[in-house]
Amino acid sequence: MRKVGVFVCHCGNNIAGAVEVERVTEALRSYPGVAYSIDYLYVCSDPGQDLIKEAIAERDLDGVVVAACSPVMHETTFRRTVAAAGLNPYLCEVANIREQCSWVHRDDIERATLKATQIIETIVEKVRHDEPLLPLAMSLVRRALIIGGGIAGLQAASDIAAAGYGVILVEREEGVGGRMAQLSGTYLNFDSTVDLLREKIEAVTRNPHVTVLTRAQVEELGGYLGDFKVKVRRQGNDEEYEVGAIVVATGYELYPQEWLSEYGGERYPDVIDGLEFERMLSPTGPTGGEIRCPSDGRVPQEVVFVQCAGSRDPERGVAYCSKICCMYTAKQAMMYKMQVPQGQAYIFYIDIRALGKGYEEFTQRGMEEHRVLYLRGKVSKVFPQDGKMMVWGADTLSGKGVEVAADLVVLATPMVPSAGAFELARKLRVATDKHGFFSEAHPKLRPVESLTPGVYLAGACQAPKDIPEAVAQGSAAAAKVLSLFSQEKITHDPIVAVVDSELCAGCGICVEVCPYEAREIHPLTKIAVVKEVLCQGCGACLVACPNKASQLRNFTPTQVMAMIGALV
Amino acid sequence: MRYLYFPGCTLSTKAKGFAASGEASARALGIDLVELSQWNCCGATFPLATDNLLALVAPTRILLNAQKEGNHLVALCSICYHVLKRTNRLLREETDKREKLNLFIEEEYRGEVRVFHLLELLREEIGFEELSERVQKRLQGLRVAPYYGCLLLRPFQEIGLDDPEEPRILDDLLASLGCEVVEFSHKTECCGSYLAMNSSEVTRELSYAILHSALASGAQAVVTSCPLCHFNLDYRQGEMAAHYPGFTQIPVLYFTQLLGLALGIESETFGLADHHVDPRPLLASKGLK
Amino acid sequence: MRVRLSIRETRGEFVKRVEEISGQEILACNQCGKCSAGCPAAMAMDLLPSQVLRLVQLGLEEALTSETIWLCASCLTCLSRCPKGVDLPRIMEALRQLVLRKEGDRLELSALPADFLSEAPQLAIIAGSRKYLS
Amino acid sequence: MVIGGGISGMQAALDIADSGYEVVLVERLPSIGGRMAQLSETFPTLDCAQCILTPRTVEVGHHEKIKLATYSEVEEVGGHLGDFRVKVRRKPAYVDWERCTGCGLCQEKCLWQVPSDFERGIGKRKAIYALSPQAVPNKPVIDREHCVYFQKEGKCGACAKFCPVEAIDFQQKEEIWEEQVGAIVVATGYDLYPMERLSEYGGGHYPDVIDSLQFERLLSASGPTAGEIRRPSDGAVPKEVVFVQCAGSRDPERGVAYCSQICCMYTAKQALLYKHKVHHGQAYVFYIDIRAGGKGYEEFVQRAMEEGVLYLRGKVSKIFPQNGKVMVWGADTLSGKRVEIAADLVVLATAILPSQGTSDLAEKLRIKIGESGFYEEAHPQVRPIESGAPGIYLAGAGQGPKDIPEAVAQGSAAAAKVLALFASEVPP
Repeated sequence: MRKVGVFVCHCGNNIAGAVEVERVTEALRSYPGVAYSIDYLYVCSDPGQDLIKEAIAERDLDGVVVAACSPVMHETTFRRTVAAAGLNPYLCEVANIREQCSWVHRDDIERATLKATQIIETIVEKVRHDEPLLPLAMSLVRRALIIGGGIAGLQAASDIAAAGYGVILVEREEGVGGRMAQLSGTYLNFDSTVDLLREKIEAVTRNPHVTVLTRAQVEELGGYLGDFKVKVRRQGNDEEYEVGAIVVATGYELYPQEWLSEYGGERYPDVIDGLEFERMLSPTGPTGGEIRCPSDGRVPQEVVFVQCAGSRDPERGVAYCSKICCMYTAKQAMMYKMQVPQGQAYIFYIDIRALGKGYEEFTQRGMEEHRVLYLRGKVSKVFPQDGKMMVWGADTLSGKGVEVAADLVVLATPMVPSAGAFELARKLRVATDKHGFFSEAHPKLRPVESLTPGVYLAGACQAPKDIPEAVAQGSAAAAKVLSLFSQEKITHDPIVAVVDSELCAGCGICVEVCPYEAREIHPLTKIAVVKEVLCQGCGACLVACPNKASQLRNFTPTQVMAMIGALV
Repeated sequence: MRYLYFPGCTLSTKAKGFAASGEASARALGIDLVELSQWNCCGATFPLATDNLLALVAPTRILLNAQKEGNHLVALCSICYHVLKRTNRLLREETDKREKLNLFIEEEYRGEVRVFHLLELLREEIGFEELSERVQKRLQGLRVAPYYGCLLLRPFQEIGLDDPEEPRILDDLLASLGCEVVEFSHKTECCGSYLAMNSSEVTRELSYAILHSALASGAQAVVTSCPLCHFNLDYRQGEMAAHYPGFTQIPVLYFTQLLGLALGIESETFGLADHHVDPRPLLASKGLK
Repeated sequence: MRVRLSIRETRGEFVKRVEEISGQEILACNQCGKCSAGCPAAMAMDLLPSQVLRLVQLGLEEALTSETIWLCASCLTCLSRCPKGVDLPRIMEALRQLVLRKEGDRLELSALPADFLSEAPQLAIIAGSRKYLS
Repeated sequence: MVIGGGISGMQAALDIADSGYEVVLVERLPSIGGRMAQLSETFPTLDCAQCILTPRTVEVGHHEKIKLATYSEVEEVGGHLGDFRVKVRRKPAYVDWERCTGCGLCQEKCLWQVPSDFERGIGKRKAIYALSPQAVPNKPVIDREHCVYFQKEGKCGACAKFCPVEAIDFQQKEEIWEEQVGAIVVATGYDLYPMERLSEYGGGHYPDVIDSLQFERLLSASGPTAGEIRRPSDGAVPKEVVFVQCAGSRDPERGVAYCSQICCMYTAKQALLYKHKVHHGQAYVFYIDIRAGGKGYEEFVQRAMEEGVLYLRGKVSKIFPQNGKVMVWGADTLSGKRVEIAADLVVLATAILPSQGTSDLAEKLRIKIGESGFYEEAHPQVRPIESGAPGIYLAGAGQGPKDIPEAVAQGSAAAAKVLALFASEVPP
């Protein structure tokens, strides 16, 4: 019979404010199997953890229940604590009495206290039947795949290669450089993007550890963290690579102008988007850097920049803010004014989002030094009139509707995930948000990790982002890869499915339902086997199996029935 | 201590009591205010149009005259002080304009005279602690609202007398005289200034807001250093009484009048009888006259 | 009514004159509105001070017809709090000057009540004359 | 070595240590966690900041490759890339941390209360204190200035009497030692612009005009009001709260010229949390531009507006007390109206400044400081985390205002630079 210790956390006032912690602790003391029960202000604090260690030693506990916050927060903490005291970490479980109890029952202390007690009792039942488990060892290929050769991907590649690990960089286009290669210059200092990029590209292409595959795409992905098998289709041929980690850096493209019918929907040659204007500004572009109206090649005397041309528009465009337009528009207007000093640049905006070091000062410089006229209001309609483009907008500051007969109109259209990102996400088994951007593991604390182990995110594939952010993310993703590669061995959580060969009929339903491709029917024995390193312990096979041959470790039917038994 | 002194037009006519009380108090404190032998009107506004140099000629002349007789110039009137101080800075720092103005006055003046407000002398030359010790008759129980207005403090970069948002100088002076100084929200709000000439309702509204704020803070009198503020706040109280129900009239005094009383100087020349709202009953109730 | 903006207005003579007379860069203002928030006389104005400046930024001469420019008391509250250091009182003065220089006096001294004139300090009369007479 | 134990520094330390290298983490305060430890909940998910932070602090505290040097500052830096010699000075805690078990009895028994810096002055702490019950390390220090034992020559000593393990050591001296490290990550974070310098907003004299970190403490379940919104003057629940953005930011004349970047979002969050706690209350936000430029941020601000937070486009000109309320004079430049609000509480989103001592440290490290006082990166676009000095990298708000995900990404990015450096035999 297990001797279980129960540790009830007050979490300051978070739990103790709605649950009478002392009463809960007292009630648990007489519950079958509970050898020790105590409450503490913050069990996750150092003294709280010491309490657990001492109790294990002094009372000879062989099971621990910490009743506290969600296991997402501190399960790792407490399992590490019991391991330090010499107990198998899988004999420690967290009972969530905060998110699932105290936070939602603030106004009924009596029932919250009862519910907390019951939650803990079910977990005690679980622990009584938990088996000690050992983490599963996995193989580790110390080579990384980077998908996308833009600035974020290049940065990740160069940082990983600099540490001496192999990198395979897959790029869809003819050459690397991505969107940045199309730009005329950076904001703040008008540095040439070509020069800045050349340095980065050379750092990658000259490194013997890096293999650059251009005109290539990821076709198929198998395997798992530490040992992915990637099929790359390159110029018609398929090649296979083994890699240990993947960095996704597929970048962005612009929202199609044709969907913006009130701005002409791409019908008018003198209404162009931000990237088209970048090409016009770029010395390597079609006009050799000269600003000309596409319709007749004249130098535009009045240029209107339309921000939020589709962004911040949940009804007709995208709900989100594209983040970089305020700054590149300011830069473009300034570059226009430098080239055509007698011309006038107008910028329609809703809010000037100058979010970065020196950005605020930069936009102010545009207004003061270059006399760019900012108009706070969205443009309603753009149409041709008398050889010009008529722009109908508003200036909400003076309270006036305004119109400008412009020579050239530049639309700052939204950033959207690049074509094929969604399909790629499915191949990689990585989640995307409703806009198609790759989802990070946690918006605050894990911005460059995906929820799929071994797959990391960098740059605008995750959300709109400017160059410095993409660079920082590229390096950050590299850090994750480097940490992984420096492990002597890697392990996998042993809470995985097992198949009772006695009961399995080899029907193959579990193979169908497994979302992680962790199941197959053994060619010889004809019964289902679990590829443990792929299994995420989701439980889909348990439900699907008609014979109850599939079971999840430490979530056995006996355990679940005992847990239910504690409640009824 | 001898200081050159510029009274200005209003102090020589409508605000004689301000001048008399200021001069007498200064004398009692050992500051000898010597009136410039020759002076003209400062123009009552500092010209804000950059192409209006003509308006700077008058204050430039005053400064030039001061330079001939000394190197300091003291004003009592906030507006005169404002105009002279800003003009002087302009002559010191803006070379182009200086050259043109020197052509107008046909002499060389480079902004070297130092311009003071009497408040500044009291703070820096005498010191409020010292002043407190020299008070003959403490103004105990008199609750006053120190009203600074605009031009005594702004623009800070050019005037530099005190914090334009949380000024202390008048508060500290009045406290050193034994007054109970009330804190009120409108001490640096505008009274309407010259709008009095063309938009009397606006001036009345603005002045009322100031007096209302002072009254709400429990003040028994408002104290100022500007004859135009004084006029706007004092002259219109009859109208206010008719216009705003529940308004109680409140005397408006020059800081020099209270300074003189506290120093025990005979107040006959202080012009206390000239105010529209008679301060004498209040003063008498505190044993002052 | 939709107002046509064009380079003729936005960089026109009007804007240039206001900038010259005031010595201010009108586009330095980012329309944060702090001037309007603190202006003591704004309650009587037809346009807020920031809106008058906005009209000038757009090159619209209707700024000259606003009552606001005559209700600015040059108290400098706005200047002392402006985050961009824009001297709005000077811009108001420039607008007044543009009107006065073209249209002449805004004030008839003789029409003022005799009692007022005999009571008003010299300062008020001189300052008023400076501000309202051409 | 990582200098600064906030979220960015912790991230860098963890990424380096997880790769098997040793890290010395130097933190000025008695425990790690930085500014994030003071926050209530984080946007856009409204996770409790403490809840997501403590697993990190615990992980750092228990990591066998990380040596914590809290209550310590960098004294002197010598050497070069690959071989820096850093002198670290540890202030005397007057508590023997080896013996101390963190039981907290000393703090309970100490009789002397002082305003707590951690609580931004709206809560109190004892003269012997730890930053919070979940602090890592959870060891107290004695504040000599306010300790009666030190001020009155040996009187009191209650903490020493009650300490069950005799850990109080009034004789403890400061300690200086040298660390030899190959690379340095600088993650010293930010401070807020002092309210004293905003005289038109009351200069910090009015109790019901507070700064945003003070409001965070009011919102925090572990703060002095246990998460209830009560105004400091009289403890009343404020019915109308005004949030003033750009209080000192975007103001080259009187404050700082730059945008502090995070205020738009935390103000939206604070206003929303206020609405959640005071259902019938009204929150107003004065702003110039709403800068919501991150994943889900735009949607978050829209949500705040839809849930009833009133946004007013205009800067506030003046704040003063009136009849027990705080009068706010502002403008709404969109309707062209001047507005005034008699608020119960005013929250100023004061500008972000580089944390105190940034320029001193930069001098010791021989790295550059930019115009606005933050550490300067080697190139703003393509080398944002390199300091320009070989082997010294930048992370977090010391380089410029930034929010948590950016600070975390930078922490990791700095770690990548260090890892690449350590892995290469010939330094790049």
